[in-house]
Amino acid sequence: MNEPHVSLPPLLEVKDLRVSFGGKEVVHGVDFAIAPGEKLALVGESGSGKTVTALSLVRLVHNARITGSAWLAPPQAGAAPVDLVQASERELLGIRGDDIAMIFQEPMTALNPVYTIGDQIAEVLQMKQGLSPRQAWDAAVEALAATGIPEPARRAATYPHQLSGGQRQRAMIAMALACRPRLLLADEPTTALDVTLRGQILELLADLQRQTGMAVLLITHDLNLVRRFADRVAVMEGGHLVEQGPVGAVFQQPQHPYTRKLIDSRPPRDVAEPRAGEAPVMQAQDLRVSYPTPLPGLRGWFRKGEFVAVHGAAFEVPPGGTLGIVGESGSGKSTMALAALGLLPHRGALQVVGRQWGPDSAGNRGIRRLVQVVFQDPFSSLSPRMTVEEIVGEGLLVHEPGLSLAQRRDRVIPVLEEVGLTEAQFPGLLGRYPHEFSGGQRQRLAIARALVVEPQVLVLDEPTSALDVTIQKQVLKLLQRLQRERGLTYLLITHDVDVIWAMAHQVLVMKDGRVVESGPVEEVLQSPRDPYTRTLVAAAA
Amino acid sequence: MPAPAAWVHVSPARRAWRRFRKNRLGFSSLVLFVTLVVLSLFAEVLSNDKPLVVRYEGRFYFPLVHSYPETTFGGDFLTETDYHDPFIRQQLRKGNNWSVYPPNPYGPKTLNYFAREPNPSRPSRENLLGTDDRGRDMLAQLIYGFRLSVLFALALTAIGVVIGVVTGAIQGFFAGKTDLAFQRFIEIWDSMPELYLLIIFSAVFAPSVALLLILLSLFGWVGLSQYVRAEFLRNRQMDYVRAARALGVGNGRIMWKHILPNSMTPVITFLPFRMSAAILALTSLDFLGLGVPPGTPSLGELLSQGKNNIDAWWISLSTFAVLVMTLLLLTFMGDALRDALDPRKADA
Amino acid sequence: MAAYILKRLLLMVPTLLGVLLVTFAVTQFVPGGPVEQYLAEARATTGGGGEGGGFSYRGAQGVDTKRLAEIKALYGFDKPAHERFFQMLGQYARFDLGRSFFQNKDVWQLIREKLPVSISLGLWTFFLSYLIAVPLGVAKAVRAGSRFDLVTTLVVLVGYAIPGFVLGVALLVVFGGQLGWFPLRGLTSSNWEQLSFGGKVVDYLWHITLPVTAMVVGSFAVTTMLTKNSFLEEIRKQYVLTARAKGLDERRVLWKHVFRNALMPIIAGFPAAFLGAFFTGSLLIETLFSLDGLGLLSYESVIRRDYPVVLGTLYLFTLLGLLTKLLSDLLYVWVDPRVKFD
Amino acid sequence: AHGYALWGELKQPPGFPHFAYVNPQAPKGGELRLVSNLRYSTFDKYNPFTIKGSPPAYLSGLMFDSLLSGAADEVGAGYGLLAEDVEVPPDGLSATFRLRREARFHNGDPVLAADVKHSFDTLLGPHTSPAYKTVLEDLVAVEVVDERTVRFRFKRKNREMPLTVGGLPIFSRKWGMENGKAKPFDQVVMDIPIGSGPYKIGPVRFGKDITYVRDPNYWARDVNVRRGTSNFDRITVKIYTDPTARLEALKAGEFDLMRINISRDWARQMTGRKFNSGELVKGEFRHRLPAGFQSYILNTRNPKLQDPRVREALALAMDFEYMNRQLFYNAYQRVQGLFGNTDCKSQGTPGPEELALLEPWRGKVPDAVFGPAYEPPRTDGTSSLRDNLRKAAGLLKQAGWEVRDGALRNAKGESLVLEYLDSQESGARVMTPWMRNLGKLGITLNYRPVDFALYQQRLQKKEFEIISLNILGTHTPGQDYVDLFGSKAADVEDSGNYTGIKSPAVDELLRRMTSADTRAELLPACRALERVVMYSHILIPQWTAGTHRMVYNAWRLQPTPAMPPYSQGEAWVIDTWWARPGRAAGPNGNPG
Ligand SMILES: Nc1ncnc2c1ncn2[C@@H]1O[C@H](COP(=O)(O)OP(=O)(O)OP(=O)(O)O)[C@@H](O)[C@H]1O
Ligand SMILES: Nc1ncnc2c1ncn2[C@@H]1O[C@H](COP(=O)(O)OP(=O)(O)OP(=O)(O)O)[C@@H](O)[C@H]1O
Ligand SMILES: [Mg+2]
Ligand SMILES: [Mg+2]
Repeated sequence: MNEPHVSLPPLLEVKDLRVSFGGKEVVHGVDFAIAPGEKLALVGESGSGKTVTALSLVRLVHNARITGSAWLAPPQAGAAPVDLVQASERELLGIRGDDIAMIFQEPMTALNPVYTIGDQIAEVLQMKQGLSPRQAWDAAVEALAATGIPEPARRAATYPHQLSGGQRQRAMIAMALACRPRLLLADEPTTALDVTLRGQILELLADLQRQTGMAVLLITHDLNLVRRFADRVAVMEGGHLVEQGPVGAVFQQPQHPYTRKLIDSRPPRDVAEPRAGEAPVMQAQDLRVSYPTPLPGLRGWFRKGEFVAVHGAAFEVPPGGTLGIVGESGSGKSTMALAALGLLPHRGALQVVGRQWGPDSAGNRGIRRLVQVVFQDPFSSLSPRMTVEEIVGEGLLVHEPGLSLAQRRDRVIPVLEEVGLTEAQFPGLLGRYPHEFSGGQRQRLAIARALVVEPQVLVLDEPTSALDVTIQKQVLKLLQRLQRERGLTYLLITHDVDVIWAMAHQVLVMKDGRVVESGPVEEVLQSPRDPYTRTLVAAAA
Repeated sequence: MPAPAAWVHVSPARRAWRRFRKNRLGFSSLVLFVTLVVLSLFAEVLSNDKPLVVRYEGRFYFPLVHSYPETTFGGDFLTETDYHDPFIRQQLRKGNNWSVYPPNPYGPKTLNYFAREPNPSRPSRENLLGTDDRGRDMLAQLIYGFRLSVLFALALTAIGVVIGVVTGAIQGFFAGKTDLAFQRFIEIWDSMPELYLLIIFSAVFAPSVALLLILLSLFGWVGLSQYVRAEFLRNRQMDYVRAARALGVGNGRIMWKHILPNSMTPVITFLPFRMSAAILALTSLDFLGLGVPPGTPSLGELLSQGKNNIDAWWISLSTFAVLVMTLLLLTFMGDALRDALDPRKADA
Repeated sequence: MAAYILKRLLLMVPTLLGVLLVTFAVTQFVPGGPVEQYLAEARATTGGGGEGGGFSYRGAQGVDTKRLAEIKALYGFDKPAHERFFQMLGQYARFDLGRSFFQNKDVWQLIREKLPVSISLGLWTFFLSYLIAVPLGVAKAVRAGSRFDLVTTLVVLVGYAIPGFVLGVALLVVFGGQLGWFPLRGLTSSNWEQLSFGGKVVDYLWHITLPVTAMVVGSFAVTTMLTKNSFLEEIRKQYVLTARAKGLDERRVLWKHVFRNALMPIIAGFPAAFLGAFFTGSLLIETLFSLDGLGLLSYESVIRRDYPVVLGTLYLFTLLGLLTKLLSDLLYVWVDPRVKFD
Repeated sequence: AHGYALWGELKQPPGFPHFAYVNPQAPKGGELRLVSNLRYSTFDKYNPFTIKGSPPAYLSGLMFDSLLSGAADEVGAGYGLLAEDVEVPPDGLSATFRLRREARFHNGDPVLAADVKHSFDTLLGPHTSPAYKTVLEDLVAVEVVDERTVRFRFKRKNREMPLTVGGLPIFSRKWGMENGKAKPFDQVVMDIPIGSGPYKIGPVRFGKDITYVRDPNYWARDVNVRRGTSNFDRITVKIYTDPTARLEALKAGEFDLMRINISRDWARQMTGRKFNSGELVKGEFRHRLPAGFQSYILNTRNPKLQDPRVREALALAMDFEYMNRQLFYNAYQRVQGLFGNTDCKSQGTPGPEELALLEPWRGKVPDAVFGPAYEPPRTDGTSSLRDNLRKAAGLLKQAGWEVRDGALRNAKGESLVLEYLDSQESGARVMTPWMRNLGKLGITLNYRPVDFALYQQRLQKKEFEIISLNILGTHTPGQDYVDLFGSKAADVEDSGNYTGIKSPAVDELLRRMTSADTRAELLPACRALERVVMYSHILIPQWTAGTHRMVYNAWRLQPTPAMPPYSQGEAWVIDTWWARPGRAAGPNGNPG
């Protein structure tokens, strides 16, 4: 099944890689090989072990037992290959960053919160390429620019928490690429990026590849991406590599049922009509949200600058309706969502369920229950020292304090099941901590946490970005069903036009903090007026 | 796939406990510490100047439970018998009389009135660890001193930690004006002339352990509160806090469930140190007449005796050993606790 | 930021006022003020017969009321309390700290005189303890659970558990008295003036070795353990993986990436440690090695009810304390940009 | 006369060559290294007389001369030093001193009557310790009769006044003058004192060491009272703030002389190389200084302590022999009464003169006073602690106290709980055995240490039950005893009557004591007083050391053969010992 595709000796050859956590094996013997300059896509179900596989190649999984072998070809012909599984920490030091770079799945938690991203990128350049601090900084700014971040010089001087999800992701990419590795392990590198940027990043990778012959192991859910980018594809399910082959072949004749399921899945549009005539559940007029930014020099001591992330946005969501928000990365979508949740100070009128968000959050307890949210970066939004049961059950504890422990559990378990997390799959699910999950699983936890309190309005910031198509389909179906049954209202932020298509009634397109276009989904997607929308739709097709 | 039921009902606390158990050093420290404390709670049986059982002229007596006047055993006084008095000993040895003494036949206040050497006297068969400078048995002093000191320290630490954590949490969490005001209050509070306050108190009240506990608690929380505040200042900006807010979780619960567990590092680190500081604090006020009531055995008092009698190595050495052991046990327990609270430590 | 700093600076005025007011009020209630203290000192004698004798009595030396009034006037106690308080505030506003009741000096001068000792002890203790404790803590965190970790914990805790004065006495007796390797008192030898510069340095270091050792040994346990635990807390976070994935060597990962994140608790202890080291000094070590520093000054002034010194030093140290605290708060922001005070 | 004696008889004739206890041929030279014995850690001024600040140790003794000089082998006598002649008229209302022509201050100026008057005016002025005003209570005026004659006038006849004024330091008017103007005395701080004494201030390391250097041209070097004294060229005083460090320094050979006050140190600490080699020597010198009466004071103002039988029972429970053996290394003797080591001490049964004083009070004073002299209970020899306690229980029973429910109770059921007040925690050690023994009687004695200032306050207000007091003795008891035992003092706050005794008999005996004109009148009154006071059981005598315990460097110091009986120990060494030649440089040049 895995006959070498290229005749070159493989850059990396993985044999019978097994990874287990505390005696429980999650990767059950994986074999694959990557040739120099090859682009291998690793796709598969959420939680199938993709991230763990990639991480174990650089031996960066905590508390895991890794067996098997992963031979990395030496940089110069003639030298001995290294087994990454057995290599000493010292050997690995030379390999990480130099030979193998990694783009982490969740950029927020993966970036050091106390250094500017410029620093973090420049550091690599200084270390690995011996640049002077100045040069390194300039190169870092350039690297950021290459990823399509606007105003890279300013952004380089900001801290990770001051960036949008997509920007962080691109910072991560810039950092990984900065040292020109021979092999790039890219774990969902584009989940937070819109289609155009995706193209740009892929372009960037391809460029590098041409220049340096870099090989890429691309982990993704995005089959479009796979199609457009990868040479070969490997499919994982439940810790096994179930299928492997050239992209064309696999896509045309999927062998394994899971692969088939994967390729067939496309979220169906199944939307109930919103209850017309009723007062909108959420309504914004002339919404303006800004962040304070430091001003350079002495001035910064006395005044703060202001970065306006959302200018004069207006929208209305009727009960039972879904407002899809699309837009460029960094255009202010998440900001707007946070403002809509009353978590950021804003100006302009914003009404939720007929009530104005007050300035103090304590008085808003009542609304809180009605409006729930799934954050863009699920990992950082889950308390690291709380178990699944506590995390998901907390909303109940707060809003329905009368429930007993058992009753709460009875509510929590079904919701988890609905998002595809079952005790059967994950022994001890309720007692697990967030870091013991895969990216997609964490995202589902966040969704479950929001759903369990049965809100009226749900703000979903990229709720399916880390989910493979099958799970995505399951989750979207759930959301659609809930909307139909309970008349839930959604504010859905996504880069995925398919998702918009499947879910939204109305669409709002944002660019640079402004709403550039809005209207019913058919209208906007079928006859886009704004050039940005047009590229978006074109790219998605 | 059948769900292994064992897993389902493991609460986080149980899991933490399991992790704690896994730390062998920490767990055995806990076992040892608890054993020592429990043993010291039964100090009266282990080390006492009263016999456990006396058989005198055909009758049984239990001096530990009952107090018998000396006249019971043919003595002169109506006050409780001094079972170390040579006359009484003679009485109890006469004829068929017998008596069983505890393993260490000295109480906390028993003077070895008939020691052969001036006090402090060196270790001997009679006094295994020697006597202190008043002629009391060192071993008894250590047993009773450990009990008092550790219980006192536990109480003081608990109070200090609670106040420190609560105040620190409030300042760090609310930041802004609350923090500004509270910090100023702390600054004023902390610069209060503690010694003078204590002197004033000592003029009004007679020394007692409870009073000492209150007085020391008044100021004992400030340091910890600063640490907790710092941690809260940082952690309140975390995304999971924002998420909890969005969920409608109240401030109290956010502080308690979300931030506090992630801000425990200084608290846990300081626990053992605060304990041992509390043990020492027991005597630091003696010169004001505010220490424990004089004559109450405490490790702190033994330490200061050790300083005043450097040539009597058996005082400082044995006290010091007990102190170090306590501190070590506490630290190892603290380490294990830290590990137990860290979910990223593997547990199975 | 400037606004915040300015606010904090302005708030120092009411804080200082509060501190002074509270302290002043407390001193009004303390039994045995300076007058009584003075009388008692005039009456009591040293030496005398034997132990346990209480204080000595040397015939009637009662003081009649007229003389009492004179003495009161001498200490300024003839005026009502509020008048004295405002007079004091007026002085302090001009940074005039007043004169000691019992010594022929003003408070500034006293502090200035004691500063060399306090700075010597404080500086070395402070730096040594941090320079040893932090790297040790990091090393322990990296090797958590290893034999190294265990042994160092043991050593550090033993050091901590020995009370400074007991250790001081032991050092003094063994290395000062028995072996005679180190001097028993003071900061410098009596022939200090004649020494060459190098000689002075050596002489100085020779003198402070024992007291500084006595102070340092117990001082790094807390910082070490704090550093260790704080590192352990951070070391398992994801960004550390990223740093490792970047191929940074362990030193850089620890000292650059983890260190700054783990710094918060260490900084939180800074103001207290700093003030403690430099300005509070250590009474027992100072006494033991006959070093005339601020520790001794504060203690003696408290015990002798030398209120101008008590309040003057308090005023000064509170002011410094407020500044260091502000500094450490600003450090929080510098270390972790997410920290906000509003 | 060439001197003044309290009772009129001087031991030394006029023109005596030198005191018997000095070596007039003692070589001069060498250094004596001492350790400061003061309570505070530094010195910050050279003026020993003002209120503020602390002067260096030994300063006033070494730098100032007084009109008269005491003799260490004689009590109540002073021989002319600055004064060559002293006259006291029979009415005792004045004393006239004629100054020696050769007397010179350190600056070379002659010592004149005006300087003497200046000194006294200054000491009585507003800037000095109130203690001077207290001792000079009876001084009315100081008159300059002529350039070298000065007369002191007294309020009333007071035998001690000539000795008192003769003993105070005399300094130059020029001390503290600035540009010809005198500064207020409290600002005379760092000005080097201008005295006329044998030593001047030499090198000083401020707050650490001070060295006094001998004035080779000392004007009185050949005057009889000074001959053979002040033999060291330099006297260095070092300051060590910690007792442990001080001991270690001693063992390391940092000092040539140190007095040891604590019996444990004396018994256990005086070991080490230098002791083995014989360089350092422990010297115990028996003196004849009055023992004083260090005692537990029972405050009879307290109802619980009003019954003398109860008080006696308390005394019976104190086991001095045990304490001396177990706590004091047998370093002490029991205090027997008020006047130990003096002629005032009562012995045996009262003599006729005493009986004459006591008889009128029969029935109003304890009957025991007519029997043998008071002796505190003992536990060695014939009686044991058990016997004493049995006796005490009997006394308590007579007084209406019996053991019930484990405690000693009176008819009302109140238990006997007493409190011992102290200002230092270390006292608990000494109290423990007594507390234990009292416990056997059913009496609870609580030990209550308080802050020193608070202690003073409670003492002043007499709010205590039992305290410990070290009352220094004297060979010439007088007015002080009125303050200690007089009825009037009992009601005065801040008086010395801590026991609260109010007895007409005692008052009368005190009156006899203070108005005695001859020793023959004084002694019986003192002895009778001692009997009455001791048998009233208001004091429980403690202990006293009959010796000066000093460690000295035998390689560097040469002692004089015998210590004069009334010497204060260190003063004897400083005044009359001399440096041993040859070894004086010493093997230990340790800088400190
Ligand atoms: N620290 C851990 N402890 C225990 N189990 C873990 C741990 N980390 C991951 N797992 C489990 O290992 C499995 C594989 O996780 P991995 O992160 O590789 O999934 P993934 O394929 O990357 O999924 P996703 O697409 O959702 O990111 C998951 O079932 C997850 O629950
Ligand atoms: N705390 C902050 N301080 C300053 N600027 C910020 C902060 N948070 C976000 N921004 C900026 O605000 C802009 C909008 O960010 P936002 O997170 O809303 O983007 P987004 O539309 O959600 O993008 P993405 O699709 O990448 O998540 C971005 O340019 C970002 O750099
Ligand atoms: Mg993953
Ligand atoms: Mg976003």
